[in-house]
Amino acid sequence: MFTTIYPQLIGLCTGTLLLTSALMVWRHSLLASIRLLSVQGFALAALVAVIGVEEGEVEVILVAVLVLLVKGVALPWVLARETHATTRTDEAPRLNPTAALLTVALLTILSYVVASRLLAGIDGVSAHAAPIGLAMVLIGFLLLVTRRQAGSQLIGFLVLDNGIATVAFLTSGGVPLFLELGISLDVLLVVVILYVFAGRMRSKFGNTEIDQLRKLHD
Amino acid sequence: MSFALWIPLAIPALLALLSLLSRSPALRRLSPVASSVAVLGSGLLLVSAALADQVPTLGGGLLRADALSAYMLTVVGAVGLVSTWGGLGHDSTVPARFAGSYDALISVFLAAMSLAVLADNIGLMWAAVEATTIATAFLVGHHRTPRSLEAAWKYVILGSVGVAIALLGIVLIYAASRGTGAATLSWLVLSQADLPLDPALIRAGGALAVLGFATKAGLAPMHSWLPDAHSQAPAPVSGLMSGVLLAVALYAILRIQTITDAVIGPDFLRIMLSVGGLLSLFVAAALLIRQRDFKRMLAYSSIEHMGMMAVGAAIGAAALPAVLLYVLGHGLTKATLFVLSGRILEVEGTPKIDAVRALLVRRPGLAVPWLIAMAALIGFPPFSIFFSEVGIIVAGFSAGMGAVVGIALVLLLVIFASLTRLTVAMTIGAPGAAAPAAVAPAAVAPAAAPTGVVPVVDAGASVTLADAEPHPDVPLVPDRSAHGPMLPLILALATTAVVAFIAEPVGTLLTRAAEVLGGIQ
Amino acid sequence: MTALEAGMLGQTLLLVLAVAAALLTPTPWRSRVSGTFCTLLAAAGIVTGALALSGGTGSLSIPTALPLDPLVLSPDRLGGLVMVVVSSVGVLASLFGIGSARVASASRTAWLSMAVFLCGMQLVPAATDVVTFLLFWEIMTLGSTALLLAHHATRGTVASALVWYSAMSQLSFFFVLAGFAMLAGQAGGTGFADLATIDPYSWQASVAFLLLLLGFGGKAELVPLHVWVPRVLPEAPGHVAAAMSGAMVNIGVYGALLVLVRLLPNGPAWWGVLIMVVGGVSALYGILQASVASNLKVLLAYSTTENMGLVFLGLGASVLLRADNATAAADAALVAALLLMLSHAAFKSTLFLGAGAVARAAGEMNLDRLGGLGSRMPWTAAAFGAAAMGAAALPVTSGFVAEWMLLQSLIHGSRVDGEVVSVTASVAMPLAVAVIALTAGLALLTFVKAYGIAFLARPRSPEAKLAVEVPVIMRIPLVLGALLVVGLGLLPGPLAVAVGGAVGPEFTPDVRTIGLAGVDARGIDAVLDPTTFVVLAGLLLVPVLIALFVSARRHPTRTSPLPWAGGGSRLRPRMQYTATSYAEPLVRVFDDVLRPSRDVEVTHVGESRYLVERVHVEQTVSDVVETRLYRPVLNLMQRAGILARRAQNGSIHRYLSYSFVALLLVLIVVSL
Amino acid sequence: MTGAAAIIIALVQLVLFVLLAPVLIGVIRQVRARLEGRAGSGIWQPWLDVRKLLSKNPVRAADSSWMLAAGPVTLLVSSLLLCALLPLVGTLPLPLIPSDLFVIVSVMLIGVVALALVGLDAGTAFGGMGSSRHMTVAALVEPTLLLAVYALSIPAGTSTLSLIVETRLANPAVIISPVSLLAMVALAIAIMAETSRLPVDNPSTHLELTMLHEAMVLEASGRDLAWLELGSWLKLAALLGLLSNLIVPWGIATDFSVLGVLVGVGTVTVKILLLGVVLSAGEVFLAKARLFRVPELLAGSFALGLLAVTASYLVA
Repeated sequence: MFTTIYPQLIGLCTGTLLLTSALMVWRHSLLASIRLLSVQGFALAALVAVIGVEEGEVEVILVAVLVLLVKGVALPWVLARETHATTRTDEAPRLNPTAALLTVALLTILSYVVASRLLAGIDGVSAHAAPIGLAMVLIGFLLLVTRRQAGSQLIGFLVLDNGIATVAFLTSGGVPLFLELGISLDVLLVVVILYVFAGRMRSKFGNTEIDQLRKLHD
Repeated sequence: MSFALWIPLAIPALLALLSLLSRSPALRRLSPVASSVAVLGSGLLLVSAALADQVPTLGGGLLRADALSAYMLTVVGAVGLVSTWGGLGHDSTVPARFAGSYDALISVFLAAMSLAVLADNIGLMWAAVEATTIATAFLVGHHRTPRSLEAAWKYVILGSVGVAIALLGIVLIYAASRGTGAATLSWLVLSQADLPLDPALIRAGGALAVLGFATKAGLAPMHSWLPDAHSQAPAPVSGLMSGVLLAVALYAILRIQTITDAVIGPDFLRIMLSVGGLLSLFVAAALLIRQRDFKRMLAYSSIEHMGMMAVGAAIGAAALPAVLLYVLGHGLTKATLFVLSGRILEVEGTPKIDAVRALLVRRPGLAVPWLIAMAALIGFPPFSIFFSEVGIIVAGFSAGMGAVVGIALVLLLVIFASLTRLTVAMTIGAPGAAAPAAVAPAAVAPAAAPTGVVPVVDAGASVTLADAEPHPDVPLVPDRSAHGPMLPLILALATTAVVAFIAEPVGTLLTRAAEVLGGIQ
Repeated sequence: MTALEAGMLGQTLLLVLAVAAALLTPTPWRSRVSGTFCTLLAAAGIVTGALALSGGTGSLSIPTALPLDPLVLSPDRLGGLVMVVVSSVGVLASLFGIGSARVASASRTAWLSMAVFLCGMQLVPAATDVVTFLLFWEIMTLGSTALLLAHHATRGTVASALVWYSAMSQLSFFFVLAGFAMLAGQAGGTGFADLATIDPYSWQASVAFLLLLLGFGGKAELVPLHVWVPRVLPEAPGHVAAAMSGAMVNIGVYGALLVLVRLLPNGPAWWGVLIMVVGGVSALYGILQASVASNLKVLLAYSTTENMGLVFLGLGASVLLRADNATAAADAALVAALLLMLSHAAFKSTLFLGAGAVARAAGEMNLDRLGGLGSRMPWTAAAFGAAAMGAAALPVTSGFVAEWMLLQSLIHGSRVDGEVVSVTASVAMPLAVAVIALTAGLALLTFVKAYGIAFLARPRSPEAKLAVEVPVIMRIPLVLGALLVVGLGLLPGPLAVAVGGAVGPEFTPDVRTIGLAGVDARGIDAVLDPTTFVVLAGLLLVPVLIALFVSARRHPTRTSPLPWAGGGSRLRPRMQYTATSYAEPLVRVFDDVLRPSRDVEVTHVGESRYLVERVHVEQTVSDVVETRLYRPVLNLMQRAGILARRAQNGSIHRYLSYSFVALLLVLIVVSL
Repeated sequence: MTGAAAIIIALVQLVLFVLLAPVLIGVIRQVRARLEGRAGSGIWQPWLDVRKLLSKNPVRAADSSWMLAAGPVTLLVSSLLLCALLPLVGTLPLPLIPSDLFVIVSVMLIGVVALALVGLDAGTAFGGMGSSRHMTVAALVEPTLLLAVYALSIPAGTSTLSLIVETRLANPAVIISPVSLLAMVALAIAIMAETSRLPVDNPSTHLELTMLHEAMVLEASGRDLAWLELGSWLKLAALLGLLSNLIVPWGIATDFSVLGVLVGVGTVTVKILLLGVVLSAGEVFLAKARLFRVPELLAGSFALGLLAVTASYLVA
């Protein structure tokens, strides 16, 4: 019974992941992006859970819970706290929305092309969905390159990270648990550090515009 | 011997805790030195084990010290010792509230690097490398100035993103290993030649992992964080980052390279590493020509040397011992230079090359070791970088990569000339021509730095300090103080000077370490 | 342990002692103690070299941590010869340094680097493999750089000389490194024995040859890699300049010999043509610049370029003739090149030491401000004069014999048994003879100018007027050098035999001693015995002297403070010809090559346009190679350097895009 | 045996040329004077000048050095060496020091250098000027000189001048070959320049700004001047002797016999004097070239020499 709806579930989850990523590129409001990130976290957790059920591994289910807690709840919450403290949260990205969305489309196509070559050797439904993960990585990178607010860059980084996690789960059912823990911890710490730095930035400059960080150059 | 695997992880961690909790500044400040000693000691222990053909493992093979790991651990310890010990004279301007965390983070940083080189699991290795980013983020931002904040932000963003790409690569390698039936990230297993790994996945995974780790290794075009971070971090941290953190990332690349070479042959990564290496050399050359800041100068020199090592890695087996010796030589030399640069920055109050002049006359205590270390850095014998470069270049021609090595030589020449020009600008000259140290950095526009007019005295005629115009702000009495402990610097330079001539055991160790990577059949 | 091994060990030991002496001796004693050790170090080099030259064997191996082929020091005959030459100059320079080093040149660094420099130079010719060669080569470079650094430490104005020197040295080093690496890659080993197995007609050998020619030519100060010379040597004290210009250049020649005699003998003819072109251009350009130089040390520095050009011309002729099967002439040309190298080492070091003595006595290197030193510094004048004769290749100095031999080999080269060997040779040889002849003519002018303006006539400045002879310890090397110049010229036979033996076993020039110590190059029918020549001149002198004495007894010489003097009465020293005016006709003749810039400034008296108060004429001859070849490249690089800053403009978005593009590229590449 | 014979011939040459050189100058001056419509001072005047100078007290400047005394002697000895070494009366080469082309040129250059240094040592503007111009010309003449004789040496296969003359004697066709003609013209121009004749230098002028040779000897007096003059004359005579023997080799002694030597002495005297007359006559119709046109002349002769050498390789 589960096996029949498994592909649909995977498709649903990955679809949500890609949609949220694309929406993040489209939306300029930081708060909206954080909400989308939270949704993405839930979708990722759901994806992991689906894979876990399919493979029947308890360990993977545990990982799903972990992902839910970290990516769906903790990180968006931290970010939202930081964002609420600011008065102005809207983003004036370096790329206009139309161009950005077009780029997203291009990147998605590219990741499909690339993945079709790379994953030729791996069978299964999940592997077919893997391009979504790659696309998320690239979209995250695009967010990093185009966004001017510290918070938005953080979100970009998290999308990128989610993308990698997606690829990991879809291609290999995730990495070993202890490693997943380590990776999650690392990501969490990076976000915390960036959060602290964003705080320092605000206290020094009064805002979190990345563009003002241009004192160091040759 | 397995206990020696614990030491470099546990002792620094304990010492980190201790320095967070301790109220004694002396104890706190000595703790990073003690951590380095612990790492160095266990490194030497493991080296002796490796020479006795033992391969200690721990945690079910999660940690494993083959000759290469032991060697790298020793390098981490040695460079750590030079940086931390040499940095003892470094006066922290940060409130005491943060001083404990500074010393604790250095210990954590050392532990993370030790973990990275000891891990047999490439996933764990990745986590450890990422942990170094986390540990050093606050160290880079330690000065809490807007500039150091900027450097730290760039460092964390660019570094994490880069390492994330490496994770993607590792994930793909892991996926490939699933195809063989037993999913594993153990390097030992993956690097077995007869493993039926999926070539496409390994190719992509290897490429992405190398690209990711290249970020931490400071290879162009992923190097952008490096000059900022190295120039803003406190000198000992810069020394550690430049001396070993880059090398640890290179180590990761070498490990990945072994895996991919076994599956898809050496050509793919050879091209990638050659391009990266040459690009790094090019970036370093282009940006050193008109460099204005001596810490950034050192940072770009690190990019250059990493580029050269990457070229060596691209050449493969024949060049590996030279690359490994390079790691040690560059690490020790660069740590020495960063420690010295910290002292110069402290006493001169400016990182601008134009503002620091006639150092040899005014401050021989700093200028003489600086000049010796620069000579080592630009590859003069008897210092080991000379042998490494010669070894890489000779191996390059033997491997049929004459064109790559030839381009590298052209770029090296530009770098050499630029470094010499900048060093001469800093050290040579009459004291009267120097800008007073009291001038605020911002006030010294590069073009406005007074060059002064020194009476031209012909060769053979006496030149004394009295010949130069006295300057009210500059004491004519030369400052012979080294402004900090001298012994670690002397030891570091002496080591790089003699290490290339020690066939036994260094030569054997290098050969063994290269054999681990499939070098020297 | 053989004597040779002991000699090499002795050199290393003496190096350690010299370094220790430099570091530990207190200032007042430092020059004496360190200088003595340096002299001993160089003397050990002479002994070792002589042992190797006379066929001694022995080897020292250097341990290394890298899995390279063994690093072995074991000089062969050729290496021994070069070692003797280099060390002899080292002895002269060190002795001179004991007396002349003051303040900056007597600092710890200076003496320490001197010892390192000497030891590096002396052991380069002992290397038997690529890495050892490069190792000592770089030690030599490091030593010389540090030596200059020690002298320039307090003088910001000459910092650029240091940068030029180290950059150009490194350029040479990289060329040599690339060339050797190319050969090693082809041969599969780094030992010279391995390298010698390569076919000189393979393209790899040719590429390596070009690289090595550039590298060694750079060390030998050949055009266009000579640009550091006129900047560096004038700023260096006499003994350092002597060691660099008298000894270090020989290492460049040794490198070329190593390639052309040991590693890739019997190379293609075009190698020879190329070397001849480089050598000929260097010789002409060097001597032209020297002839118009007003600074004595600049003049000597450019003259080195000239002499090395001639050496390479000889080497090139040897390669070309050998390729054309004119073996006897080829051998003679090789011997001539080596003789030129020997004689150059002798006279150039003496000249630079003489210049050092002048600098010390008069504090002045500008010939336009010297004059009349001959009567004030008779020893220096005599030694400088003898060496200048050598540099001008006048009989019976060593320079003459060498140039004679070279010309002989060239004019006999293009025909073997009445048949023209090749069209190339029959065009190249006359041109080479013409180049040598013009060079010799200009050298004559140059050294007449150098000696005549500096030592003859009347002082042109108060400093020159107050000059006094240098102390005995500095006179000794001067006189020794002068004796060498003349002595080597009187003994060409044994010298040619020794040199001919040194290039064996690859080549066996048929030269032998004839008469007292004359040379007989049988293959080319050339005979010369300078001793007989001197005897004949002496015999001819007898009647002249008798007439002279008879006349002198009857009509003694009168001296007058105001001789005829062109009929004038206000004969001031300033009215004499200066070095600049001496070279003026030549500058006009070679206007197109030298491109001098003249600046004439006329100050009029009051309002009058016709009455002139003073005329200031300034003429500068810049190095055309530098302004036309290096400046544009350097300017381009500077501009590129400024442009490159934009790549690192501080924007994290730009940095992220670099990574992003790299990632995309890698993704695209892996999926291809 | 040949050694002793060669020494005897060398001695004969020496004595002959010491006697002949002043006469040659006298003849040249006399011919010129007559051609210019003057009476002239007679062909023995140079001899009388030398005798006069030797019996005067030389005056030297207080600042001058030993060079002022040694230079003239050196010039004289170098010219004497030329007379001894060149194939003038006979072609027997001296043992161990054959009349090698390069040795001859070097010997000549010693004299050139001595003269230039004497000019400088005077410490006057004129001396320096003459010295400078003299050396510039010498530097430019040397390649021509070497190339010309090099071209002549090719048919003989040796650079020994005696053997070259012998070859020309044995094979007169060589003399009128185009190569030889080119080389002879080049050689003649070089010798004119080397011996300070027109059009390079006007030997009879004392107009300051055009002087070469005379400017250098201005400060010399008494026997110093005598040596200088005699040395220069000897050089001219020897080089004219060489030139004449190259053009018309007949009469020169190729082996030792009293008759042969006597014939050699006679023919070389006649040849030189004839050449002197031709030279003198030519000079009457020549104007001195501007100093800065001289290099063009020398470049021309250099080109001729080069042409001669390459032609002799490629044509022959």
